[in-house]
Parts: sequence; structure tokens; C-alpha cells
Amino acid sequence: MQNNAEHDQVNKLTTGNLQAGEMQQQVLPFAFIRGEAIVEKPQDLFIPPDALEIILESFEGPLDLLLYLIKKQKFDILDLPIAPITTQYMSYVELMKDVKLELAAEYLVMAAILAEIKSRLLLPKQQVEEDEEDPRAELVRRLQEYEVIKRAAQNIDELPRLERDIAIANASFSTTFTYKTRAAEVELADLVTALQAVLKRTQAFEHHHIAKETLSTRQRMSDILTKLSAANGNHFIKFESLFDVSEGRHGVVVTFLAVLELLKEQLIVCQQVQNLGDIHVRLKEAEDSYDQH
Amino acid sequence: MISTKHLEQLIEAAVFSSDKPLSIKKIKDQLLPHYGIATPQIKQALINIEKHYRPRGVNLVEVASGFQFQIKAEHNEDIALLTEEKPQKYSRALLETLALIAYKQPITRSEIEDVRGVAVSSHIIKTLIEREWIKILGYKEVPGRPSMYGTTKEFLDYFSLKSLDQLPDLIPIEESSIVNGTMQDIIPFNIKK
Amino acid sequence: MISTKHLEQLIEAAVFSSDKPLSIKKIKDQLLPHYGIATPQIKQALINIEKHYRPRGVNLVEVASGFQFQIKAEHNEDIALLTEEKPQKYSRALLETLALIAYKQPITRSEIEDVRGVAVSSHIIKTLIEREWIKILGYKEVPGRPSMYGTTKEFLDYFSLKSLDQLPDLIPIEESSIVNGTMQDIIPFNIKK
Repeated sequence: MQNNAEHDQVNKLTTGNLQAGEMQQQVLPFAFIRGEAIVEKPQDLFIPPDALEIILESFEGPLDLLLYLIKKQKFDILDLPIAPITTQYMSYVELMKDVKLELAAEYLVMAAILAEIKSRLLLPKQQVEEDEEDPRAELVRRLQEYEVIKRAAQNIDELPRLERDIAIANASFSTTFTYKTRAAEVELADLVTALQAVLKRTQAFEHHHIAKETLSTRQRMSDILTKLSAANGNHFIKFESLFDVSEGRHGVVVTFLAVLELLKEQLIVCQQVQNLGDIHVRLKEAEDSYDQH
Repeated sequence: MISTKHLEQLIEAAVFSSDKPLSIKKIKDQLLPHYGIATPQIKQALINIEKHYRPRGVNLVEVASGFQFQIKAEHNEDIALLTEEKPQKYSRALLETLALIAYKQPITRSEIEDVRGVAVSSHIIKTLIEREWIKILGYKEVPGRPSMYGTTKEFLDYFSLKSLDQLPDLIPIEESSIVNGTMQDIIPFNIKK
Repeated sequence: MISTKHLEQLIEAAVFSSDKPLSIKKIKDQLLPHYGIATPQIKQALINIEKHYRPRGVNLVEVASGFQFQIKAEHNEDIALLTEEKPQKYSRALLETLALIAYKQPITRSEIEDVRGVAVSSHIIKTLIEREWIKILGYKEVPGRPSMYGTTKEFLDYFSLKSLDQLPDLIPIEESSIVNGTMQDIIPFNIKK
């Protein structure tokens, strides 16, 4: 009866109403890693709600969740015990609701299917027509078909593939050979059309983000980054040297906005060693972020 | 005329220079149109080249759309140190969709959804089409005329496969990991592979 | 330790896999940091590889920034036939990626993906970098430190622009003639060429 402890856990999970406040004591009997590996957690381990969300999110849908439950309880799928499966399934769906996970309608459809099968199984035997199929058959067929594909997907993921496992060996023409592959030509209008197509599709941007003013700030941001990376990696350069007075007031403002934006995005570091001393600027390095912790 | 040695050199150089796998047809029609070389000679040259490179750091490999030189697998880990770009990871949803299209093609989106039990996002289909791993094979003669998808040669090339036959076998349904086999005769199964 | 043969294989594979010439320093520091190989050994390996390839279709050549495999000069003309095709066209995916980089730089790959709703393939980024239209401006301080891309001087030159300011303004989405059905702003921006 090695499953007793697990069953207890599951029972707790299914009978206990999982309000956020009780989460502290509530123990989840499993963890789900990379969609596959199932690791038993120590009983007293508290799983914070956002981790729980990740666990629940790792199910690819109702079939995946059902498969997990069946495996977890070592149920024989051919003798699918619909009652406990349904109860457990519903407890997970409740959990998903509790953590306000956007619950796909498919999960509720499956709940209805399970409930229907359960009710049909409860009917006295003689009332069921003789040639009627076991009401679980269709569900079992779907579960098995899904499992086959789930495994096939894992196999495909393990195949050696370009970029990750296979590198191509190439040789180039000698530099003295003038032949050059003709690269494709692009018209400026193509570029605009392309961007408008994206924007139309997504409508993700407000148009003012792409207004001219922002654009020149963005260009200035690029210029400053280029300047700083040309300044030998992590060397500082003088703040003033970023400005070009000949550009007039407008240019100075744009540069200043660009510096502020870069600081906000944590791409550069400004330093003033003494009060009223020179301000220096450099690219932010990887180590900088470690220092902060 | 062209000597066997010269022919091998030329084909070898051509395969190395091409960024896509090079087919025998392309070698014959585009590389050697002036030499009048027959296909068997090209094949023999490729065999010789393949043999020559076996003990070297790169190997001649045939994939779906032709021949290419690949870095010997055992060096991959070391070579990866030279590149910064991290390879992309693909979600389970995308891989399951791809698996269904690869194994059950031609297949429509709603057929994919039936098996997976969840909606397939347009994002996934778009990504697969843009990667040129899948394409529309035609339209199903049912209401709405939905697109039927199948995999491409580029898909096979990407996974270094010559044909769909080389995909790993699907597990037989009886080997489903969740079956204990105690009550096998309860439900009549007839599930097509 | 590593055998002479294995060392040669590895260096050969590395030079073949790199898109840029590979320097001895990079071989030593980035490819072989764990093997403790001295520079003279690397040089000897390169000499041996060079010798081996002399009678082959590609040769190991030292250029200013390191070593690379080049097609033997006598095959250049034949192989050029292979690449001489109709001028290619760039995919919509590439153009959209380029447009986003131009208008929204500095921008990371995942930000591009967020807007386009589709994964951006490494191939597209590589093509744009090879074309010298985009470059890496720096690395964003978020987990993974992704590259931030921006356009280059060459990009401006190609499109005959003096600065990014000269990129055409975009029509606001809601004013688009398609959305509100008026035709007055059918050509809403001036394209300078």
C-alpha cells in the first residue's frame, strides 16, 4: 500500500477547499518539470501560488491533465475508475480557477464529459442496452491517441537538429574572386508596407510611439550605444562628449532624452566621482548587475 | 572532358559553397552542364567524397533535398563554444502540433485540435509555416474548406532526415504506459496507428 | 588530453563551421580552453590541415583575421553558376523584422517576436547581419542578456537616407484608409529615395 500517503494527499487536495489563506498548510503532492519529470516534493514544502501556476500551466490541456492523473495514481486505463478521476480532475480545475489561471473552455468541456460518463455508469446494468459500448471507450481512445502524439513530439524534440545539434560546414569564395551572389533588392516603400502590415495585424503600438520625435530619440540612443561600445568596452567617456552643440537646443534635448532613456533601460551607467565633478558614462556590463545584489 | 579527380574536387567545392543541401540534379544541370557527366558518375564521386571524409572533422551527409557537409557530431559541444547565439527552444504545444502534422498529414487544424483536446493557436501554425517546416497541401472538401497541412523538405533537412520513413516510430497503442493490462477485454479497441 | 588527430579534426571542424575567419587566439581561448594546448601545437595542426587539403576542392587559407576554407580558385567560375539564379526576393518575415528594427531600435529578438506574434528565425537575423543592415548595439540587462539590434550606416546608405529621421512617417493605424474607408490619404507619406 505504498500509495496510501499519496492517496491521503490527494484526498486532502480533493476534499479541502483550497482558499488562498489555506495555501500555507496545503501540500501539493507533486511537481511537474519540463512537462515530464515528476518529482515528489517533501511533505512540508510550501508551494507559492505563482509556482503552482507554473505547475498547472505546464499541462497542455485536459487530456494531458487526465493522463497525468491516471499515471500518478497508477490507474489502469482499461478499467478507468471514472469516479475518483473525475473528483481529482475537478479539484485541479478548481485550483486553476483559484489562482485565476485563464481557464480554457476545453477543461470545462472535459469536466462535462467526465460527469456524463459517470452518470451513465451509475445506471443499473439491465437498463443499458446490450450492444452499447462502454461509455469510457471514447475517452480512453482519445487519451491513448493523445499519448501517442505526446510521445512522438518528445521523440521529435530529441532528434538531432540544425542550430542545436548539427552544424553545417561551409567554405567561401576566395576574397580575390569578384563574383558576389546577388543579394535581393528592397525598396524603402517595401519596408514601410511591411511595418504597417505588422502594426495593422497586432495593433500593439500606439501610433505616437513611432512619431518622428521618438524616432530621433531612438536613433540617438543607438548612436550613443555605438559611441560607447567603440570606446573600448567598459571605458568611461565624458558625458559632455555625447553632446554636439552645433545641433542646437533641439539636438541637445534629444541627446539628453536618449541618455535618460538608456539609463532607465539600464543599458548605460553614469558616474560622478566628486560633487560638481565631471559626469562619465559607460556601457553597463554584466558584472554591474551582480554587484547590485 | 574532366578527370575523376577534377570532378570530385568540383563537386566537393560546390557542396561546401552551398548554404542549402545540394541535389544530384542540381549538380548535373547547373554545376556540370558543359561537361556532359552522367548521374552514375556523380553518384560515384559523392561516394568517394563521403569515404574520404569519414575520418575527418566534417562528414558528407545526405538529407531530404540533397547533400551537405556537417560537422562530426562529437565535436558539436566544443564548436558550440565559438558561437554566441543560443538555439531556439520549441514549446510542447508547437512540437505536438508538428508531430501530428508529420505523422498524420494531410491534416486540418480542427483534426489537430481533436487529438490534442485544445485549440491550436495561430501563432504556432504561423511559426511553423514561416520556418518552412509545414505547408498547405490543399483544402479539405468539407464545409469551410479548411487547409490541410503537411511537412516540407526543409522540415526533413532541418532534422537531417532523408524521408518521413526515418521519423521515429510511433509507440503502438498497446504499449501505452498507462495500461496495466489486467482487464484488456473490457473495451474493444480498434485504434488506427 | 587530446590526440594530434583529434586536435586536427576539431580545428578543421571549427574553421568549417565558423562564418568568419578563425584566429589562432580564438582557437586557443574559446575552442580549446579545457585542453591546455600550446600555440605551436595549434600552428602545427593548421599546417597539417593545410597540406591535407592542397589536392582537394577547398583549401585552408590564412587571411588577415585568421583561417578559413576557400573554394579552390580554379573552380570559382563553375561554382558561380550554381548561385547565379534569378535575384532573390526577401520574405515578408525578413522585411517585417528589418522594419521593426529600423523603427524601434534598439530592440531585442523577443521584442520583435512579441510584436509580430511569430518566432523570428536565426536565419533572418543572420541574413540581415551579413547584409550589414543591422548590428548588435549591446545587450539588454534582463535574464539571458539578449542582443539588442539596430540599423547600420550601410542600411542608411542603401536606402539613400541621411539619418533615421528620414524614414517615412507611418500613418496612424486608426487613420488608415482601410480602417475608415476614406481614400483621401491613400498616399499618406512621402517616400524619399
